[in-house]
Formats: sequence, C-alpha cells, structure tokens
Amino acid sequence: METLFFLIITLVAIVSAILVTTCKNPINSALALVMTFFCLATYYVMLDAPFMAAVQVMVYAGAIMVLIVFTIMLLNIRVDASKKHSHKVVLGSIIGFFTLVNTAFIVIKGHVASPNGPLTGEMIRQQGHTELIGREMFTNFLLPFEITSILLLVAIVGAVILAKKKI
Amino acid sequence: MENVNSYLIVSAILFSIGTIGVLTRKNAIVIFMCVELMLNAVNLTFVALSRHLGNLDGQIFVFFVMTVAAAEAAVGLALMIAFYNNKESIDVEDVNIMKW
Amino acid sequence: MFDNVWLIPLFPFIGFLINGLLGKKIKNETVIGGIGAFAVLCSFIVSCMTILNLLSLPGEERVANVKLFTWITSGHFNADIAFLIDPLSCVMIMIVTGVGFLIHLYSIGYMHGEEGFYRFFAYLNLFMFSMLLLVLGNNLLLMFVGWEGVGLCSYLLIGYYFHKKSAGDAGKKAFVMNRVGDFGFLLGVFTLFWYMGQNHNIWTIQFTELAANSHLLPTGGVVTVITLCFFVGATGKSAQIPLYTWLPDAMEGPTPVSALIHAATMVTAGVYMIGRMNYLFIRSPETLMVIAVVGACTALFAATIGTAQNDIKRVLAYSTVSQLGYMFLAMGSGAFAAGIFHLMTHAFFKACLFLGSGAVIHSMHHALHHAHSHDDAQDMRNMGGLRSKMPLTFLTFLLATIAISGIPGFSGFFSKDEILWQAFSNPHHGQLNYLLWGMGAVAAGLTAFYMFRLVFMTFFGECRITPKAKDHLHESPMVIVIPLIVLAALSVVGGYIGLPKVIGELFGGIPNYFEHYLEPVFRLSEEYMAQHAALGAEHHSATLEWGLMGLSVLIALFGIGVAFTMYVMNTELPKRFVATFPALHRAVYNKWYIDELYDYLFVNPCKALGRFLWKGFDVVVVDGAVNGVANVVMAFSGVFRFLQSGYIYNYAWSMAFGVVVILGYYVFK
Amino acid sequence: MSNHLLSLTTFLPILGVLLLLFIPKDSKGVLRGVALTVTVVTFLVSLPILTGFQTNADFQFTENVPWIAAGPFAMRYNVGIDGISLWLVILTTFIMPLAVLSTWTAVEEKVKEYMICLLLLETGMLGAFISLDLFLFYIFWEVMLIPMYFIIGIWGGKNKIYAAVKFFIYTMVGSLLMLVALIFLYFKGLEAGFTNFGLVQFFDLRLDPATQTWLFLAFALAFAIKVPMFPLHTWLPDAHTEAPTAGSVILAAIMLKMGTYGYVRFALPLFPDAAHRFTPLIATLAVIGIIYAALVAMVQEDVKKLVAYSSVAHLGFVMLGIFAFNTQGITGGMLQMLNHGVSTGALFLIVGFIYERRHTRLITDFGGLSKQMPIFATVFMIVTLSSIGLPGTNGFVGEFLVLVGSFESELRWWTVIASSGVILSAVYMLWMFQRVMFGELDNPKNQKLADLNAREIAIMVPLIALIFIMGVYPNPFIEKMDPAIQKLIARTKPVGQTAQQMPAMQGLPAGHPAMSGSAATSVEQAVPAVANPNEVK
Repeated sequence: METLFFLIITLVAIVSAILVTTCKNPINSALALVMTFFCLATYYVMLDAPFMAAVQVMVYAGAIMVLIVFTIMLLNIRVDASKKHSHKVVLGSIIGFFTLVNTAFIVIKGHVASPNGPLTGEMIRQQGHTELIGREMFTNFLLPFEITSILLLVAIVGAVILAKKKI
Repeated sequence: MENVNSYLIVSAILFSIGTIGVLTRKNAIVIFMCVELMLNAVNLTFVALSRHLGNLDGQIFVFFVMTVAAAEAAVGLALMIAFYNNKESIDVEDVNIMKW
Repeated sequence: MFDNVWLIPLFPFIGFLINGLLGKKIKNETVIGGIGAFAVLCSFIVSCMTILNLLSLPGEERVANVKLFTWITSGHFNADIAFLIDPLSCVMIMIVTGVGFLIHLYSIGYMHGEEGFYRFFAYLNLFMFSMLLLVLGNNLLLMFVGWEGVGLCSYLLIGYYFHKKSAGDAGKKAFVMNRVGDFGFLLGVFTLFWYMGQNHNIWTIQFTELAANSHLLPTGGVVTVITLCFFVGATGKSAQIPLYTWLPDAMEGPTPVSALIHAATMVTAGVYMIGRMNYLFIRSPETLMVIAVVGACTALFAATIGTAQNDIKRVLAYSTVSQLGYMFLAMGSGAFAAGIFHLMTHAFFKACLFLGSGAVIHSMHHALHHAHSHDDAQDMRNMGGLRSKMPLTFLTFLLATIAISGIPGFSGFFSKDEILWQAFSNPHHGQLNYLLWGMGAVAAGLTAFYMFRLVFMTFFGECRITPKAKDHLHESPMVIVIPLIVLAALSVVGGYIGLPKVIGELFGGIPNYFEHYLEPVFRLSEEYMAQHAALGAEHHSATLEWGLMGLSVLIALFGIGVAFTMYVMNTELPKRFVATFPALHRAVYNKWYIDELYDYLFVNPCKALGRFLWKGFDVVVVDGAVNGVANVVMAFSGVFRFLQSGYIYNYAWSMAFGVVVILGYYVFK
Repeated sequence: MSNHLLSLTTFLPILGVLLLLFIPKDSKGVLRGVALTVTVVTFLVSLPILTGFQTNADFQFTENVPWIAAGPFAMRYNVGIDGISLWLVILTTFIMPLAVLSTWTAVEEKVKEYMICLLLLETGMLGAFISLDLFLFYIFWEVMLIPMYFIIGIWGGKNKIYAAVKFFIYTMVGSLLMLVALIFLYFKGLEAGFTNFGLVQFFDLRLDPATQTWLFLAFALAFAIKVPMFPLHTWLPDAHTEAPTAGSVILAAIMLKMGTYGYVRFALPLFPDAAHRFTPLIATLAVIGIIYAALVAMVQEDVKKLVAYSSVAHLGFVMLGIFAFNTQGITGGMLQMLNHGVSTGALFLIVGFIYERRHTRLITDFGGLSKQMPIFATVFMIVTLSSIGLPGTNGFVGEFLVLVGSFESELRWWTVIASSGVILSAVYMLWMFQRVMFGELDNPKNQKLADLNAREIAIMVPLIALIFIMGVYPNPFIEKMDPAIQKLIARTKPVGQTAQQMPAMQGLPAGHPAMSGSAATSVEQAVPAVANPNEVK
C-alpha cells in the first residue's frame, strides 16, 4: 500500500517536474512547480518530518510561489515569444541524462551508512518533530539561525533597492 | 517506510529534470523555477538521509536551504524586475553584459 | 697685495644683476648704460691697480693665487674659485676691461632707442664677468666656467634680435660650434687630470701646480693627445678651421657685440688658453705643427673669403678669423709672446674697425630709414663717399686699417711682422717654416687688399644711396666717436711696447718690453727649448729679418695698390674680374660652400639619424617588441575570451558540463 | 621626537590624506590648500633631518621595530638615512609642494582624488628612500606605483590609458623579478642565520659569483626599467607626455631617481662582484642611452617628449658615473640625480605653463614667445642652460664630476663618447628653445599669451635659486654625501682587491671572502669598528 502510494506520488512529482520545464506559459510552469512542492511535502510526511512538510508548503508553495506568480503577472509575460526552448535541448538533455546516470550510479553502487543517530520514528512520534527541530535549532544551531536573520534582512534591503526604479 | 534509496533516486530524477530546465529554457523566471526544483531535490535527499541516519542535522540544513531560497527568490526576482525595466525582456539571451 | 682682485669680475656681475633684474623698471637709458659702463670702468681701475702692483714686484715673483672659496671637492678632485694673477692674466684683464669699457661707452650711443636696452647691457656685463673669470681663473675648471660663460653671452647677444630667424640660427650655431670645441677642452682636462694623477699622483687642475710639475710630462705621446684636445677647444672658441663658420654668422648681433666679443676678447680666448698652458704645448711638436698649419691655413683661407664679401661686417668677421689664424700661427711657432702681442694689437685695431663700421651702419641705417628705403644698411655697395660726411669716423677707420694692413710704424706691423718672422725662424717645423711664412705673407697681402677695398668702397668714390637719404648722413655723437679715437690712437701707438729686436737695436737697444714682461709666463717653455736645443735652432741673421720685413711690407703695399686700382681708379675692374672667373667668384662669395658642406656632412645626417632612431628604432623595434608582447597576450586571451560570451546560460552550461565530467570521473574511475 | 623624524616626515602625507577624506569634494580650494599645506609642512618637518644630519657614513635617524613576524624571518620597520638618501629625501619633500602648486588650476576634475594620489605618492617615495629593510623597500616601491598609475590614467592627456598601462606593466615586470630575487635572498639569509630583512647585514653576505650574477640581473633589470636605461626607456616618453604636469614633474624629479638610487643602495653593495662584471654592459647601455636619447630628442615635435628624452640622456650620465666605482663618479652621479630632479622638474613645469595657456605642446605651434612673455623667457632660458650643463648652473657640476670619475676608471672610452652628448644636449635644447621662444610671433593665438603669474613665479623661484646655489657652491651637498659614498666604494671593491686593501681601510665593513656563508655572529664580529645602530642583533 505504502509502496503504491509512494509510486503514485513519485509519478506525480516527476510529471509535474517535467511540466515545469516544458510548459510554454510560465504560469503553467509555476502551477506545476506548486504540484511538485506538494509531492515533496508528502514525501517529508512519509519520512516522519511533518514540520518540514509544513514549512515546505508554507515557504515554498506559499511564499516563494506567490512571489514568482506575482512577478510573472507583474511583468505580464505570457509565452516565450520566439522559440520556447533554446536550440540546445538535445545537448541539455544529454547533460541532464548524464547527471542522472551519475547520481543514480552513486546511489545504486554506493551503500548508505547504517543508522547512527539517536533518532527513530518512535522517538519522533513521542516527542514531536517540531519540538525536536526547535530544540536543535536553538541550541546547537543558534548562531547560524541568527545569521539567517541577517541574511534575510540583507535580502530584503537588496530586493527593495534592486526593484526600485530610482533610488 | 520506503527504502532510502528510492527517495534518493527520485531526488536524482528531479534534480536532472531541473538541470535540463535550467540549461534549455530561455525565460529567466522558468529557469529560476527550475533552480528551485533542483534545490528541492537536494532537500529531499537531506531529509531522506537524515531520517535514515537518525540524525536531525540534515533537516536543520534543509531549513537553512529554505531560508536561502527565500532570500534568493526575493533578490533574484528583484533582479529580474530591474532587468526587465531596462531591457523590456527577461530572456536570458538578452543578458550578455557579463563579459569584459 | 692682490686681495682686491675678486672685485674685477664682481663689478660687472653687479652691473649684470642690477640691469638684468631691475633694468626693466629703470627704463632710463642713461642710467642703465651708465651702470653698465661704470661697472666696467671700476673693473678697469682695479685692473690698473693690479697691474701696477704686479709691476712693482720683481719678475720672478709676479705670480699669485687668490683663493675665494672651495668650489668642488670630491675624492682627489678639487677645484677652487680662485684667481691667478700673473703678467699674462694682467695683460688680458687690461685688454678686456679697457676695450670693454670703451665699447660699453660706445654702446650707450649705438643702442640708443633699441627695444630691450637694459637686456643688452645686462648681457654685456655678464659677458665681461665671464670673460674676466676666463682670464683670471687659476684652474682649468674655472677657466672652463668663463669659457662656457662667454659662449653663452655670445649666444645671447648674437640672438639679441631674437625675432629674426637668422639671428637665432646664428646664435645657436655659435653655441653649438663652441660646444664642439668645449668637448675637446673637456677631454683635454680629463686626460691631463687623469694622466698626472695616475702616473705621478698629482691630482690637480690648477695652472701653477701644473706648471710646477710640467717637467714630469713626456714629450709628445699623451701630451700630444692632451694638447690636441685643448686645441680643438681653441678652434671652437677662436673660430679656426674647421670650426670657424659661426663667427661670420655671429655678425647678426649688434655691432658693439661684434667688436667686443667677436673681435677683441672672446675669440682670443683660445690664444690665451694656449699661452696659459704653453708649457704643455711646447712639449708636443706635433701639436705645435698642427696649430701652426691650422693657423696659417685659416689666415689665408679666411682672407680669400674676405675679398669677395659685400657686407661690411662680414668682411671684418673674416678678417678677424684670418687675424686669429695669425695668432695661432704664432702660438704654433712657439712664439707665445708674439701671439699675445698680436692679440693685444688686434684687439685695438679690430675693435676700432668694428666700432667704426658700426658708426657707418648706424648712420646709414638712419639715413635709409628717413628716406624710407629698404636697402641694406650693411651692404658696402650702397655706401661710398662717406669720407666727407663722417670725417672722424673715416680718420679713425683709416688708421686702424693701416694698422691691420701692416704698414710700418703702426701697431699691426710690429705684431704681424714678429709673427711672420717667428714662423720663418722658429726651430719647430723645419722646412715647413717657409711654407708657413709664405702663407702668412700672402694672407697679409690679401688682408691689405680687402681692408682697403672696404675703405675705398665705403669712404671713397660717389655715394650710392639716394640723394634724399644722403642728406641724413651725419657724423655720430661724441659718445660713439670718443671710443673710436681712443682705439685708433691705441692702434697707432700700441705696437711700440713690443718692438722687434732688430728695430729695437737700430734705435739704440730698446728692448722688447712686452716680451720681457711676459717672460715669467713663458719661462718654462723657454727652459724646455733650451734643454732641447738639439732640435736645431738655426741662427738667422738680422739681414734676413730685415729682408723678410721689407718683403712683407711690399706685399701689403701691393695689396693696397691693387685695391686702389680696382676700387678707386677703375671701378669696372672688379666686374670684369667677376665676369672672367665666375666660378671662382661664386665659390669665394659663397664662402667656399663650407656651411653647405657641414650641413650635408653633419647636420642633416644627425637629424636623419635622430628621426630614424625615433621612428624606426624607438617606435618600431622597442615599442614594437613591447606592444608585440602585449599583442600576443591579447591574441591568446582573444581565443579564451570566446568562452566568456556574457550569456549566463553559457556559464551555466560550462558549469553543468564540468560538474558532470568531474562527478563522472569520480564515479567511474 | 627627533627619533621619529623620518617616520613623521614619511607619514605626514598619509595624515593629510585622512584629513582630505573629510573635506567635501566640491570645495576644491580647500582641498588644494590642505594638500599644499600638508606638503609644505612635510618639507618643513624634513628640514631638521638636514640640519641634524651628522656628516659621517652611518645610517642616522634610524628606527627599527618589529613589523611582520613570519616564522624564523621577520620583516621589520627599519628605516634610516645616510648621505646618499638624505638629499633624495629632501629633494622629494622639496619638489612636492611645487608639484601640488603646478596643477593648481590645470586639474579641475576629481580634485580630491587627485590630491590624495599625490600625497600617497609622496609617502611611497619617501618610504622607499628611507627603507633599510629589503621587504619594506619593496612595499614602498610598489606603493608609489599605484598613485602614479592613477595620476597618469585619470588626469592624463589623450592617450592616457595606453601610457598608464605601459608604465605600470613595464615597472611591474621589473619589480616582480626583484621580488623573486628578494625571496631568493630570504633563503640565503636563512642559511646565513639572519633573522630579518635588514639591509646592512646583507651587505656583508658575499654570495658566490654565480648567485650574485642572477640576483644582480634581477635587481638591475627592475632598476634599469625605472631609470630608465636604453632600451627599456620607451615607457617614459609616453608616460611623461600623457601625465599632468605634476605627474611629469614627480616622475622626472623623483621617481626616476628611484632606479639610480636602487643601484647605489642595493644592486651595487649587495652584489659587488656581479656589478663589476656587468660594468661594461651597463656603461655601454648608458652611453648608448646618452647619445641615442639626444639624437631622438633632437627630432621631437612635442616639447614634453623632447624633455622626456633628455631625461633619458641625463640619467645615462648618472648611470655612467655610478658604474665608475670611484668617488668622483658616484658623487657626480648623485649630484646629477639632484640636478636632474631640479632642472628637468623645472622644465616640465615650464612645459606645463605653456600647455595650460595654449593646450598644445607642439613646437611648431609656438615661436617668438620671448616678446610676449619676457619673464617666462628668462626662466626658461635659465632652466635650459642648467639642463645642458652650463658652468655656473647645477647641471655642470654633476656632469663634470661624472665624466671626470668615469674617465679615471676603466670606462675611459665610454666617457669620450658620452662627452659628445654634451654637444648634442646643446643642440636639441637650444634648437627647441629657439623654435619656441625666438623668431617672429606669427601665430595669432600666441599673441595674447599672458606672462607668468605670481603662483608660477613662486614655483620657479626656488628651483632657479637651487640651480644657481648648486652650481656655484655645491660643496655642502658633496660633503654630506661623501662619507657614505666612500663607504659604498669600499664595499663594492671586488673580492680580490678587497683582500689586498683591507689594511688600508680599517674600520670599513668591507666584505671579506672569508665571510661569505658564515653565521651572522661572525659577520658582526668582523665589523666592530662601525657602530651601526641599524644592525639588528
């Protein structure tokens, strides 16, 4: 059952990903991307990471996608005017294919290390994923976490300055 | 729960599709979306391995990736608007000033 | 006793500073000229005191070094600002300040109303300063300072009318020619300094020390090199072959300048220098011969050119070159005193001639100006019959001309005859002596010819300018005439202080005062000659001397006679002569095309070489190599530059490609 | 206070830069005033160095503090001056105010940046002259390159970029080779047990001839480019022509001295044997430079280029004098450096004056200026005469000593040829002077030219005074530098001669063959007679 579910999700994810790259209209691409994001969120849930799934939906499917769609509408670009793809489709596909081959080869050939951390599904369900992440975040990763705030601040300022016509 | 390898394969496939998109599309926004797709593929790897190894670090990392992605989206889209204001286009083939 | 000697050059220098810095503000010509002349007068007075002091000493002690301060010391090289007082320098300062004063006086009248009057006097005073440094300097370097200083003043004064291109050219030519000479002079100083230091550990350039150690020097060999170098310097300054061409051109300057610098003083510096270092020159028979030959050749050569010139000043200029040749002939014959003697008498009569010609030009210029004529005021073909208009000028001019022509009883006769006799009888050149004498005698005849040609064309015959202009011709003011009279008087009587021995004996043993007076200076040479008497001094009889004297006088009279025939009796003769020998006349008139030859040989090749080196070597070879390297780098980067197309997707492509390859390498290795 | 006089002098311009940073860029008058004040104050501060300088061969006003401690070897802030660098330091501080004044009105754009560049340049040049640490010298050597690059490249003429890049790359090629040699010396120093880059100890490190040869070549090339010697001179005319007046003045008056100073201070005493070996080569190049540059200068159409080529000729004399290896030669070379600084600096100023008025430098555009500008004519004449080495002006003394010195040495025939440069210099300078100043004032544009104004006269007066002072009474200059030069000559005696002449020169730290490769301690024992405050124990 779970395997079937996994396969369906995988199918959806891959198809929508392909749609992202192939759709003529950026809006369609964007919608397909949202679909992919949701599939990924599903994966996260299946991987006992509900908090990540929630954040995935909120940040990606919510914030970022809204931003992208806004931009698309703001710039009012519907279709790629001349050619949808550049002429390098074949070459690009080859490179993509080799990327896939490489990674797949690593995944298949290499073997993943056996579990070594304290985290188990049981533990997550007992303590709650959010709490685990939160504890980790505000203890071991406090400094990087704070730094991200600066990063975001810089991004805000940068975005404002860049997008303004005249400063 | 599926074998971790399945997730990694899915991630690889998504990543490759994203790569192809980045390399073949001309619309900067679509390229941008493909980059997001690649990022997400990597995120999936992180989460899957984190779960498999029983270590939360990977998921924390995903959190940071998302932060960066958000910042990137803000700045990147601002760049596109700025570029559009200049050139009335967001076609990457019109961007050729990155040379000496 | 000679503590005040530094005042001699100082006065003109002060005059230079006052006129140079404040002259423009003073404006009053009398004041400016007064300052200039007064400064020189002061020097003259101090010079007189100095020479009186010197004469009060016994002959052996008549030498003094007066040191002011140390100038340059470096290692064993030492040069002081110090003055040397001895009979030679004293006679020179007397000539320089005396004649200089008269010419300053003259200039006040002559330069009246000229633009830049103050500038003229400032330069003139600066010249006096430099010239006095030259003759008073007690070492070679200080002499060189004066040497170059007078060259500079000559440059400035020749180019006084700087808006005329010819004046600028002439000044530059003079300076550069002098520089060629200075090059020789410097090499002489170097070689002498090095040789004495290296071999005898006497590192000095001071004249008295050099003289004291001159016995260490060998005969010939390195001394020949040294003296030849110095002689090159002398040819530059004293306008001898081959560096004489600047002097005629130097006539572009105002006439007083020609009189002072290019006749009386500066150009004689070469003669003075040889006299100053006679103990060196006497040690090199080869150099003496070169000097004598060059001197004789110059005397003859310049005299031939002088016969065909029409510009009054140019005739005098070639005459000066020719007379300087006589002086060098004397020096080359080892008759240093005779050379200096001629230097002195020449200063008198040539200054007088130049000033006289200046008066004529001045007058002509005014007359032509009033008549609105554009004829050349210096061209003798426009003159004639000035005798009645300018009697005083004529008289003085005639006296000086007689003196230069070597008519007995006038100063030129004594000095020139002494030179010819020495050239004939000296022990240095063997059979060559006869040739030297012959050249000198012919030159004397030519001198008489062209000088009287000048007199006849200018003062005799009919006036050839328009009658309107003729009315404006008049005698010059007193400030111009007085110097003429004084100089004319000097050129008449100046010779009596140096009577030749035979004449002196005739009149009851009157000694040759001048030679006697200079004896301490040339003692070393005399002693050297005495030691090397084996060189074979033939003894010549007094009868021979009388005979030669008579012969040279006859030649001179013949020259005068020819001039009289051609320019007074039958004025058609010159034209017929020109018609008969057109090529000869053209060659002589064009100064034997020496200027053109120099242009062809030196000036143009130098320019062409410079241009080639610049455009050919600098730009093509060196810069070509430099830019070539840069271009090669550019070409390579041009290839790699295609990778950097500016398209982001290209960058993305290469990145993806790289990732795949590298990843592939690690995966499949 | 007096202990830090050198540092104070060197870094005062940097303080000035800080001050300038706080001045708004539109108040140009204030900017210029501050820059001028700073340079004048620097000059005043440098005067006590002159008065307090003891006439002996030691390094004085030394400061020596640790700077960068890198492993076993330390770079130290080690400065001090002797008779050789003394005058160059003074020359630098003296020229700078004049340079600032010279472009008072000519530079109107980016005044702030311009003044900052000038001040930085001053620090760089002073630092290079006072450094006694090889590494420190290298730093300053490079520091002065950059402001100059900007001065040419931003405030230059039409072809400024080409000139600036050419200048930069030429110099850079040389200095990189020097850097390599420095690094090599570092290892040699390590072997000898040195602990820092202090220059003086390296003097006693007699390297074997082969090593010396290579190191000498590297140093010599760097300095030869800077001098510049034929055939590495082609950057100079371009840089000079394109640079603004102040740039040309500084370049000619001070920066070119860096090359010759480098020979005297580093290349000769560090590698004496190699220096002797290459003397014929360098003398030949110097003599070729003298004649060649004179010939090329003769046919130039651009006044500034002509002056630039005359620089090459003058510095040929300097090089000839230095490689005579005797007192007169080196003294003459040093004097000639100062002379060249004064007279060529003045010439560039003069060219700047007319350029500012007419915006052309072509000789054919001028003619007859004497009539219109008498003061200018006088000044120009004096400087021209100084440049052609007329006795009584400074140019003569240096040139004469150089020629006397080299005539005494083995370079006799070279000297003979070089002397003929005296003729050529008169030819090209006077010809140029004649074409610019004499003749008819026929170009209508020249007929309204104004004579020099008060500012310009104020610039020229000190220079002209110096021209005469150094010409008439050069002894004070010579006296101060003499002991240092004697010491240098003793140091640069070839090995064979040194051994023989050792007894005659007791007390001088001449290198001894036995010393090479020995430990630092033994080196120090060998030189007890010289109380050298600079020696780092």
